[in-house]
This record gives sequence, structure tokens and C-alpha cells, in this order.
Amino acid sequence: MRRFSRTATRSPSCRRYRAAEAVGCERHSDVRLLTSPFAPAEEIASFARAKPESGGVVSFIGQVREGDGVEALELQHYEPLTLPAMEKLAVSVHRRWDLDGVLIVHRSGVMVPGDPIVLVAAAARHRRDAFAAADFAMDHLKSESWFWKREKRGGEWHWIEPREQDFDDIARWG
Amino acid sequence: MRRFSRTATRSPSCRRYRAAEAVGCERHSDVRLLTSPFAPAEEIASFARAKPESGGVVSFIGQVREGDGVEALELQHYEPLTLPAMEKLAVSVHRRWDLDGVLIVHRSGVMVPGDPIVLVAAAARHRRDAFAAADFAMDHLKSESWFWKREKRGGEWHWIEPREQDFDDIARWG
Amino acid sequence: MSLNLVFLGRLEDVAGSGKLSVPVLPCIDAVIDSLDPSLGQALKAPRVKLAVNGILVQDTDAPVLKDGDEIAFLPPVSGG
Amino acid sequence: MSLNLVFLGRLEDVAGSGKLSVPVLPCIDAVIDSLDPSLGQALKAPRVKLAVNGILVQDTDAPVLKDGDEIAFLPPVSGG
Repeated sequence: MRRFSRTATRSPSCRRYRAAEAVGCERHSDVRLLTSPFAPAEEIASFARAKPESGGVVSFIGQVREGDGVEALELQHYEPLTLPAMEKLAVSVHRRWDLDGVLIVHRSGVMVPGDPIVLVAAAARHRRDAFAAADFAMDHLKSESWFWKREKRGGEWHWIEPREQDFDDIARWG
Repeated sequence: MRRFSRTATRSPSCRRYRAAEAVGCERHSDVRLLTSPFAPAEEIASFARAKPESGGVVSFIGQVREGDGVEALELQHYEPLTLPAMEKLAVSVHRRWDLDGVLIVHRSGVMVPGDPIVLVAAAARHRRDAFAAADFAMDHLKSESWFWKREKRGGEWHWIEPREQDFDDIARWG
Repeated sequence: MSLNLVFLGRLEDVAGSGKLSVPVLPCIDAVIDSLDPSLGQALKAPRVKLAVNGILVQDTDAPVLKDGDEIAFLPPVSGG
Repeated sequence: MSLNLVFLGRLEDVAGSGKLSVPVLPCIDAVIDSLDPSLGQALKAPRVKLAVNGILVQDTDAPVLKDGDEIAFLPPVSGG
């Protein structure tokens, strides 16, 4: 599988990005697009440890489901669009709720059942903010992110079309 | 600090409890009341790994907040009531949403800022169920659990009264 | 021949201890009346719940107490 | 003197490759028309979006293309 990112002129992938530095108006966002496996629980541990002022940390781990006959899943990204859009999402989440930090980590490339795909975490003084922020971020990642997905079943790859459910989810946020 | 649990005649604390064995109608609940520190991220990692059929795992980590002048926090439990009520909560969460698993871990005893207090995790095929289940479980743990809390500020312990916000939170669930 | 009283939360401070062993008396009201009046008053506060041997009881249940029973006095919980 | 075409998602299968280098033509319509008709038709589907050098463009923007430009054809995303 080729990576189109090679042709891009924007930010390199797999690097740690702090929205604060680029956007100038938001703090404590950590947004990463990874092309190799990661350990969500370790990310959550260090994220929570770094937010001792937060009473609550809500996290979502999305992993490749086992048992639907899916042998592998591939997410394709387009470097000039995918990471910048994730960074924008982190900024809008920060603006919408009172948060101490937002973490968004997303895989690209080929994954097998059990592999983590995505991790979103939100740290807040009050848990209501953290729950809503993580929920909102996931809905938007699922429906609006620049990722193209295909699944391997019975040795054959099939591209996945957008799910109507994803649009319903995002409509909840008005 | 004495532990009243010594006087109780019911289940010993700190043990792993599987609601399935006791209740007979629900599967995959793991409910624990701990009197010593725990590592929430490691719990999340093993919980997610044990649910490969789940697309999503939502977790909430509550930790003692740093920076409000709180030197220490103590949660007191009453063994004959506290753990059984947590187990009942896990069962009701399982009944209310379509889940592959529920994890509830709660500390009792003295904690300092940064220490984890509570971990709730829900694994589900669809993330909406996992988010709602974790949110619901936290609201009910916060407002209905048999825990008494006191904070140490300036060397003095003060008991914490119930928060009205907690009752508002629980009212959301109808 | 004794009852074990357990005081949770702020009631522990009022009682001066989380536990107290008292002689057996037939009903909870009699037990409360045998205690220091300021403690008795705190235990009778409207939002204090009672558990006997780990079972929540209503005032109207008026269980007959016997040797070794544990009576827990539970003020409003402050949450997890 | 060439343009770099990038095909995402299922368009990669239609194109037979994720990338294609083609001679410079002044506008996107001309580029599409120079391709295999079945690919051209897929690229003109209503929900396929376009990015030129990483910037999303509307049909009406009609950028003037130059050597080395990257044109990405983006079918509907399938989500993260």
C-alpha cells in the first residue's frame, strides 16, 4: 500500500502536534496521526497524569472488531487534509467545552482485529464537559474525517461507504 | 482510619466480583472496591483487550484534583452496603444498554491529589451505547453510592455534604 | 451481651469514634436514648438512615435487637 | 512538465493506481477528459471532491494548473 503522504508538502505525519503553538488561542491539544500501532492505555495514563488539575478524564478507544469476518482493515489518509482537519477539530472541541486537555490519536494504514484505531480523551474539571467533548469529537471524527476505509473479507478488499448513522450522530450537536 | 468492613458479615472487599455468578442474568461485569491504589490505564488496557468483539470502549477516570488546597481526600465505605450497591448498578447498566462488558473500580480510604478514585469502563459494539453507559454509571456512582467523603485542607479534615449537581445529573436519566 | 454501633461520615466525629459497643436494648430508640444526648440528636436527624446487620431498615420496621447485632447510622452520602 | 494526480479510496481501484503523472493541461476538466473514459466518469461523480496542492477547490474555482501541481480526487469519506 502506498502512502500518498509522500507527495504532500505540508506537515510530516506521526509527529506530535500542539495546537497551541500553531493556533495561538487554544492550549493543551495533542493531535497525532500514526501509521504504526500504538498503545491507547499508555496514552491515557500519561494524559491523565499530565492533568492533575482535572477531576475527570473521559476516553474512547476504537478498535478493529473481531468476529464479523473482517480479516483486516485499512484506513487511507490524505496528508494535506487529514491531520489539519483533526487539529481543527481539537480546537473546536476546546472552544466548546471547559477542558484542561484534549488528546486525539488516529491510526492510518493496515490493521487487524483487536488493533486500536482511534483514541480520544478529554480532561476536565467537571466530568460532564469531558464526556460531551469526547463524544462530540468521536462523532465528528467518524463522519467528517479525511479517511477512506476498506475491509478485507475472504481475502478480498472492499471499500466502505459512509454510514448514514454517522450523519445522524453528528446532527445531534446542532 | 478504621475500616468498618472488619465488622461486616458480607463479601470481603478488594476481591474481583463477577456479577454473572451472583446475579445469574448478566454477563461480563467486573466490580471492585479497593482500599489501596490502582492503575486505571492498566485496567482499561486489559478490559479492552478482553473485548475484541467490541468496537468501542469508553472509560472515565476520576482522580483527586490538585490545586484546590486539598491535601488529602478520604472515602469511607460501609462494606455491607457499598459493594452490593455497586454490583447492582453494574447489572442495571448492562440491562439498559447493549454492552459487551462493564468495569467499575472504586477506591476507598485516604488518597492524595493525582490518585485515581474511580474507573468506569463500558465496552460495546456501538460507541453510543458505551458512552451512555459510562456516563450513566458515573452519575449514579456520584449521587447514590454508599461513600462518605472528607477532605483535608490546612491540616484539618472536613466532611463533604452531597452536591446538588449530583442530583441534577442523575435526574437526566428519568 | 452487646450491640455494635457503627457511625459513618460526620457521625463518626460526633460519636468520637467510628464504632461503639453498647449493652443490648430491645429497640433502636432505646439504644439512641441511652447515648450522649448530642449524639442521640445527630442520629435522629431526618436524613440519617439505619442499617441493621447490613440491611437498610425503615423506622417502622422496629427490629427486635439481639446480642451481636450491628446497627449502622448512615448520614447522607457525599458520593464517589 | 507534469501534474500529479492522486486517487483516494475506491477511485484508486478505478484508476488502477493511487497516483498518476500526466502532462500539464490548463484546467481540471481538460485533465479529466484526457483520461480513460471510465476513470473520467468516476472522477466527475457528484460527491467526488477536489483538492489542488492540498487546498479544497470548488468547481467554479477553476484554478490554472502549472507544472508539479498535485490534484487529489476525494470520494466520500468512510470515517475514522
